[in-house]
Amino acid sequence: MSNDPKSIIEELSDHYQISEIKEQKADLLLLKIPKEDAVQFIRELRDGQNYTHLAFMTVIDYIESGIFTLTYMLHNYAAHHNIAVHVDIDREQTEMESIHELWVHAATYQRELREMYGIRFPGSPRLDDDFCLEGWDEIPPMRREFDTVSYSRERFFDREGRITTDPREHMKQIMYPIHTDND
Amino acid sequence: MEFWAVKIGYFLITLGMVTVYGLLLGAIIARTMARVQGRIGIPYWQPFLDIIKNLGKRTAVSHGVMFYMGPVFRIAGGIGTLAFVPVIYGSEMFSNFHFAGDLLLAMYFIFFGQLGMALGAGESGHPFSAIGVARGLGQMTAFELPFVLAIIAVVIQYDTLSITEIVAAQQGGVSNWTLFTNPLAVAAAMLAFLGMSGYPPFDVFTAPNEIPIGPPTEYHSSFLALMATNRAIFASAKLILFMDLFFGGATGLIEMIIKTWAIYMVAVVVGASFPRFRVDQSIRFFLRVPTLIGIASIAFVQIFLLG
Amino acid sequence: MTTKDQSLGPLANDGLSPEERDLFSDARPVPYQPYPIEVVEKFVNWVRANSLFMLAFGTGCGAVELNPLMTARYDAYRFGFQPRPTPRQASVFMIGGYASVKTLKRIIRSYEQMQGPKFVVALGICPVNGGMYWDSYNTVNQFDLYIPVDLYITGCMPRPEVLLAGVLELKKKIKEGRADGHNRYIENLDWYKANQKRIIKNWDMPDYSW
Amino acid sequence: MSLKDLISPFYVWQRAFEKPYTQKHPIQERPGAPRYRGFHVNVLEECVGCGTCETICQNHAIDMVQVEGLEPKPGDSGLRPKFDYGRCCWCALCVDICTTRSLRMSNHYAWITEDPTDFNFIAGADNMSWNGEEYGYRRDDDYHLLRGERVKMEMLAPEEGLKSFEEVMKGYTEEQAKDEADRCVECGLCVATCPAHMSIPDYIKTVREGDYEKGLRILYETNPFSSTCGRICTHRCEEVCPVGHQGEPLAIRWLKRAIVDRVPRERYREILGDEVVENGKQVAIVGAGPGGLSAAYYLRRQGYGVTVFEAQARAGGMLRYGVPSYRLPDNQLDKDIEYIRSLGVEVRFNTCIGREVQFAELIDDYDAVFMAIGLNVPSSLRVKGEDHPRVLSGLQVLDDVASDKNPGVGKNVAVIGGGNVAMDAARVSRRMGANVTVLYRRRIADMPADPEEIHESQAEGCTFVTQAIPVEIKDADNPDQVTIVWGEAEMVADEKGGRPRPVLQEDRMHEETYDCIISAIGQGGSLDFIPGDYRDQIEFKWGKFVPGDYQQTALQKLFVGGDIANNTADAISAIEDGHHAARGIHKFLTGELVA
Amino acid sequence: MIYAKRRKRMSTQEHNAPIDLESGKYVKIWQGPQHPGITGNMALELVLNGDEVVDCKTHVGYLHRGFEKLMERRTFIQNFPIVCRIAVPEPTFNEYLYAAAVEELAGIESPQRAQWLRTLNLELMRLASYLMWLGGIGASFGQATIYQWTVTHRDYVLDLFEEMTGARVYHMYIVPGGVRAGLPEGFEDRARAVLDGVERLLNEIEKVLFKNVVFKARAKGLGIISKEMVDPYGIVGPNARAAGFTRDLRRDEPYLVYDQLDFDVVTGTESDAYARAKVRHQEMREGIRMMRQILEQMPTDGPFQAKMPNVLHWEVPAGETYVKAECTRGEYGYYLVTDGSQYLRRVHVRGPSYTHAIAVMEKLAVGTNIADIAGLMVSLHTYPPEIER
Repeated sequence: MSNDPKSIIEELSDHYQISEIKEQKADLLLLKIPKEDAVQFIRELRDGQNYTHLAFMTVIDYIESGIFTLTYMLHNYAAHHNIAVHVDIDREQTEMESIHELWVHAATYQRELREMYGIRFPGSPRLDDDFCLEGWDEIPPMRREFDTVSYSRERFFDREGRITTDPREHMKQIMYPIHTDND
Repeated sequence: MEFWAVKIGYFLITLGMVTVYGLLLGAIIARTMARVQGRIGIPYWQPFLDIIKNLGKRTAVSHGVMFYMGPVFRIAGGIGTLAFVPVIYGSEMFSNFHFAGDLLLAMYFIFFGQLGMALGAGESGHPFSAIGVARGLGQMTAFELPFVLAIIAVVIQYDTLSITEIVAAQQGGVSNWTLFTNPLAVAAAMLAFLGMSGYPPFDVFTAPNEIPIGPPTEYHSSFLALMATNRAIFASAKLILFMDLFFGGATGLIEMIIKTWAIYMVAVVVGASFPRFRVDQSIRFFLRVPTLIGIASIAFVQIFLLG
Repeated sequence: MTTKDQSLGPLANDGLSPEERDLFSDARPVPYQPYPIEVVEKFVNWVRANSLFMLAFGTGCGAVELNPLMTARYDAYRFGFQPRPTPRQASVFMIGGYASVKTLKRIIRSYEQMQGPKFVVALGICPVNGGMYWDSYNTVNQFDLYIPVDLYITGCMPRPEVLLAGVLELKKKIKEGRADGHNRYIENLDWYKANQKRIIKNWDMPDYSW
Repeated sequence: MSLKDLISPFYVWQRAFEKPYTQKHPIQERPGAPRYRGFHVNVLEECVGCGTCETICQNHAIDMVQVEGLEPKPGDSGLRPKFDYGRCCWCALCVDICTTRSLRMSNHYAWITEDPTDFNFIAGADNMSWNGEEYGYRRDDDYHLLRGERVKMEMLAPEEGLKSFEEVMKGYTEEQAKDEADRCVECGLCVATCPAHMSIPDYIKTVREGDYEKGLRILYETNPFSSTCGRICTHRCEEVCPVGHQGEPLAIRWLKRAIVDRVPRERYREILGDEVVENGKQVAIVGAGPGGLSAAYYLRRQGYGVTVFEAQARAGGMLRYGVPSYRLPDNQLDKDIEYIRSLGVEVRFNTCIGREVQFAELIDDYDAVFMAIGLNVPSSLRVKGEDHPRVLSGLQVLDDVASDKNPGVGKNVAVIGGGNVAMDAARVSRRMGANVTVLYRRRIADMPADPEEIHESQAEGCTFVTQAIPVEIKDADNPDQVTIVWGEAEMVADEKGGRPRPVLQEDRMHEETYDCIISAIGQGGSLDFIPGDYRDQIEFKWGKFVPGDYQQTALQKLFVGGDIANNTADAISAIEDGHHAARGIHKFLTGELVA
Repeated sequence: MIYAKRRKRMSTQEHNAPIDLESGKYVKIWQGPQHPGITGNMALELVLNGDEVVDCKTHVGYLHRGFEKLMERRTFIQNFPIVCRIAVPEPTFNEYLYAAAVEELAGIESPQRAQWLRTLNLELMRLASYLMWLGGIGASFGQATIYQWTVTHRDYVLDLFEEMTGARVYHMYIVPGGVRAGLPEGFEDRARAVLDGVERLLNEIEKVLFKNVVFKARAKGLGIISKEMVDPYGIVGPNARAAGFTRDLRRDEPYLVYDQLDFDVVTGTESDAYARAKVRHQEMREGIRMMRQILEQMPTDGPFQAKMPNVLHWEVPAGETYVKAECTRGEYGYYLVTDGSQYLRRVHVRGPSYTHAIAVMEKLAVGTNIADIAGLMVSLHTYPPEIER
């Protein structure tokens, strides 16, 4: 078995539908895999190709196209190489197969993603326990439609008594007030 | 009656003196420890201020009568211990209520305080208090064994249960001290003393990093002040007892101060150098070497001194 | 802050289940009354100022500079300032910067368990006006809405030197008898509770943690 | 368990016999390091209140507030940063980005208070203990968040330029324009200084974004001569650009050009969306220069019928006849003018007021009159013999060149003056193959001409003789030549604090002979056509109109603008006058403006 | 030997049996968040059977500030001051990784000198962080003396930071594009003096802590991470090295100037708390060695900042990358996704504590004596703020 990441991917391409392969740098390869095959593919990478370390898993919110892109960052200690496996899931039907059986700490990541994005990973231990938040009942905060500034202003209030002036407007008002009324 | 009135008056003077001395000694030791840690440490009057401050705090919550009784038992234990230990040999004023069997009573009071405390702390309902109590009692039982063995050795050696008589027997030169006449008993007792004084490696029952502060977790304001006062009295009483039993007692105030300080320093020197044992480790420790030394000391007394 | 009209009835404890309610006291705390003799009160205040027990609770990043403060180089022990592991025995609460909502809940409980007179020192910018996390959904912006603060020390982080200066300043304030945050809290308890309950979503604790 | 493990820990006690680590008085003994990022200080005099610090602050810790005693002035908003120490994280990005480097940090760090609202202060203005502290964080000289160097524009090599009247500055490529626009800090200080108050930061932003259509719309809000101004504007905005405090200011003028260059004339109407809905009122405009036409544009947009009277055969006024085509190619000027005319503005060429049309007729026939007749009478040198036939006026030379006539300057030319007209005359003469000497009373730094113009003139081989005061002009031996006598001058400081004055040194006189002398020391206007009865109603000063608000004169129907009514005498001021007069006329005719 | 026996001891709890808290057999206690024996602000929910822990749950989130959310709404330069707050005792790695990731996506290369300065900064940070930790491990086992010493020496290192960067804790020195300033005059000498002091301290600690019978009794055999556990639990850094894995990003995938420095990767075999402490202790010596080399070889002039676009409206081209570095706890990484706007699309901060403090801690705590929990926690070296961010 070759250690060259490219040939590994070529080899796996026979069985999996790998798309959007991009070599970001010598030690990082990005690729995308359909949702159904993802866990099997990751298992294959772990068991077959020595990508034994899960650096992290996270999600990217593409609100415009209505998808969440899950990223699994796998590492091969022998080849010193990372593969980022992307999986697109529907932003409305947020459910994904759990990988806590492959890596124990994945359960924690899944817990976090459940809380921060509302993605469900059926079977993942303690999935519904609070992670960082306590009794959160709004939109999951990391989703892009959640506006943290207005939330903060509404609940925690800025201290009063601050006022700022825009230099341009200020100069306009004092230096050329009658030139301001445009046609 | 007049005799007792005078005695009680003398005892109160002794008590006050010992309290002040105990608190000062606490500060001195804290500063010594601080010195090892490369810093200056608390001011000498800090323990006094802490006590006044705590007395000036408000009490807010009730855990029941037993909870309040804890520190009272505790200070009763401290005062009781002191009451039967002659502080300065040959001084009417500082001899307290010594009588023929005072050693037994002193020993009893050492236990009494701890048990009372355990009772009160257990009442607070705080799990860390309970854990602390369990550890404290466990360890106490363990270090009492070599301690008692050492006491027995001494009692056999001097054939008396009166502390004053034990001190008297050690007069007449350094070589008469139990330290030199029965070094094994002293070794066992000093090892027990390490456990008794609550410095590492035997401070697992307060262990601020594991169970916040152990039994006194819930104690606050005046109860805490009482406990701090007791710590001063009890520590001094213990030191004086050790001084009397093993280091020839004291015939003057200066001698008392120097000797007790030196005994205390043994615990401090060890304490600054080691981390703490877990409670199972410390129990195991006391039940091995110190106990063996204690048994050996009795044998030593039997064979070499009396035999 | 205005004094809210004080209904001296028992606390509701309505966040608790009925069974649990019996376990917790519903009595209201009462403000600290100074000693009737002025000299005594002054003396006790002086003693209080020189015997400050800090609660060892690193609530935020500000706590990292408490380590140097309590160790050899700065040695705050010299000034009668020492850490205490349990709130029962502590008299000073150093709020280490930002307070997340989850921590705020614990801060409230710890603070209420401290026995008065007690003092709160807020470190850093975040308790003042939100600081770096002014737009975060999980940190409070104005800490004094929830717990009365006696002293603010600005900086991010405030250095140990300025923490020490803050301790000295606090001592001054206590000596002058002006550090009355604990009384403000009790006198305006309903107002503070309303503020606290507005942001703490699962209020499952007694209204006052005795 | 070895014995060693039992003994070795007692080594801790060694420390007990050493000096403790503790510092006796840490508060006093430990000031912040020289580079410490402590509390802010600001040098109020250096700060220009651009607000860039506020922009970059991710914590919203900075407010720009008014400070007592500081009024806005060109290049200084009069605002100063106020810090909220309930927000600041001492990252010093504000110090790094500060355009003037006036904002710094001291090494003080202690501020304790009981009142959380205390932590607000205006650095430098409020009396803080750390003001004037010597140490503290400063931006390192080798560390920049803003680029000081301007993107260089490609230009015709001087030797090439001399061969023709081809445009010298080539304009930015798209890439370069974006790069240059990227330097903008969007403070908007320039807007107040720009006579037309163009939305400079906004259109620079469109360059950055590559949205030139939006850029054009922004330009036309205030300036219908964008193509022209993008080339020859006096760009006073650049003088006040805060970025210029530590390097070169933004090339605002070139960026304006970058927008216009990328939009074809044909698409203007569509992009600008100018729809004319006639409102039936008629306005007469005298002079088809930048002032007149810009008024025409804005009036026309509002539906006024506009008639422009122009004495010359072509529109553009001074832009056409006073600016040589290597600076402003005709087709670029035409681009602007054609668009205005395409909206239905009628221009009557070769129609001079007082000759073909009488002033009173205009006042009577039209609802309002805007007069922007410009300055076309050269100022006198006021030396003996200045009416010598070989003394030409700079304007005349430029006019001739623009009209494809040969001004006949000869091979050896002296240009007197230091303004843009003088530079243009000199460079035009160079293109005619002459050797040019520029004589100027003061120093180069005092020249009113644009620095670029001076620089390019020098590059093209014009010789500059400064501190030279003409004394007399007399006949030379050759009748086709002329001799000038000039004396060296010393600069003497003015007691009243004005700019230094040149004083003639009688003992150092020179005499030179040239083929011709071009006098270009300024122009005046001619107002002879205004009949006396009107004349009495209108206010004049030094041969110019003195307009009131909205460029209106005491003769309510008459609005004036351009060089004849302002003291700056440049295109952009004329454009603003026209725009402003258009506003005024609109208000006047809708009855909003009550005199 | 006390500790030898401990290892053989089996847990009395059968792990499969559900824990019935009502049975009276168990006590549930909370260690934290207000607890002196916890690192930072987090909590352990422990179920005890006597002195033995039968169940452990880590509770985090007390320091959650939503960094990733906040970073999504700040511009690229505005993020630079905020990232360092993610790991309080060790902010520099955040600064470096953020800068490196942005530079990679924006196609900027920081100058050589900046790279040396960054390396120096990171290594100083590692030293300061380890010093704090070393004190922590001492204190958690009851040896408060060590803690006092090391925190003081850490303060001397912070003095160096103050001189070099202008701040003690949050340095904000490594900016995208380079660093903010060169070294102040005379810095090298002062740095060497501090390093000498720390080296002396390390020798003292060697005698006092590592050759200490009680410490050995406590730490040996505590929290053994088996070799098989390392990958499924994602264990990295010194915790993995103590288990015998020679994994160190500085050597395996050299970044900055690590390929020009001579250092050894320290490993252990026992994989218990003692071995982990030993590995870190040894790594500090390696760090000091490295810093001496850096001070020797570092270029003293030249630019330290690359040419940058105007940061006020800096748009980084769309892309994504993952940049990592070896921090004191292992692989620290920044995963950045940009979409060509002035803002980040997504950032994920991968901190090694994430798994160490939760999955690993929950596993190792079971069967441990309650008294050892604090020591175990410290021995894993975790920082809560990087877990919850």
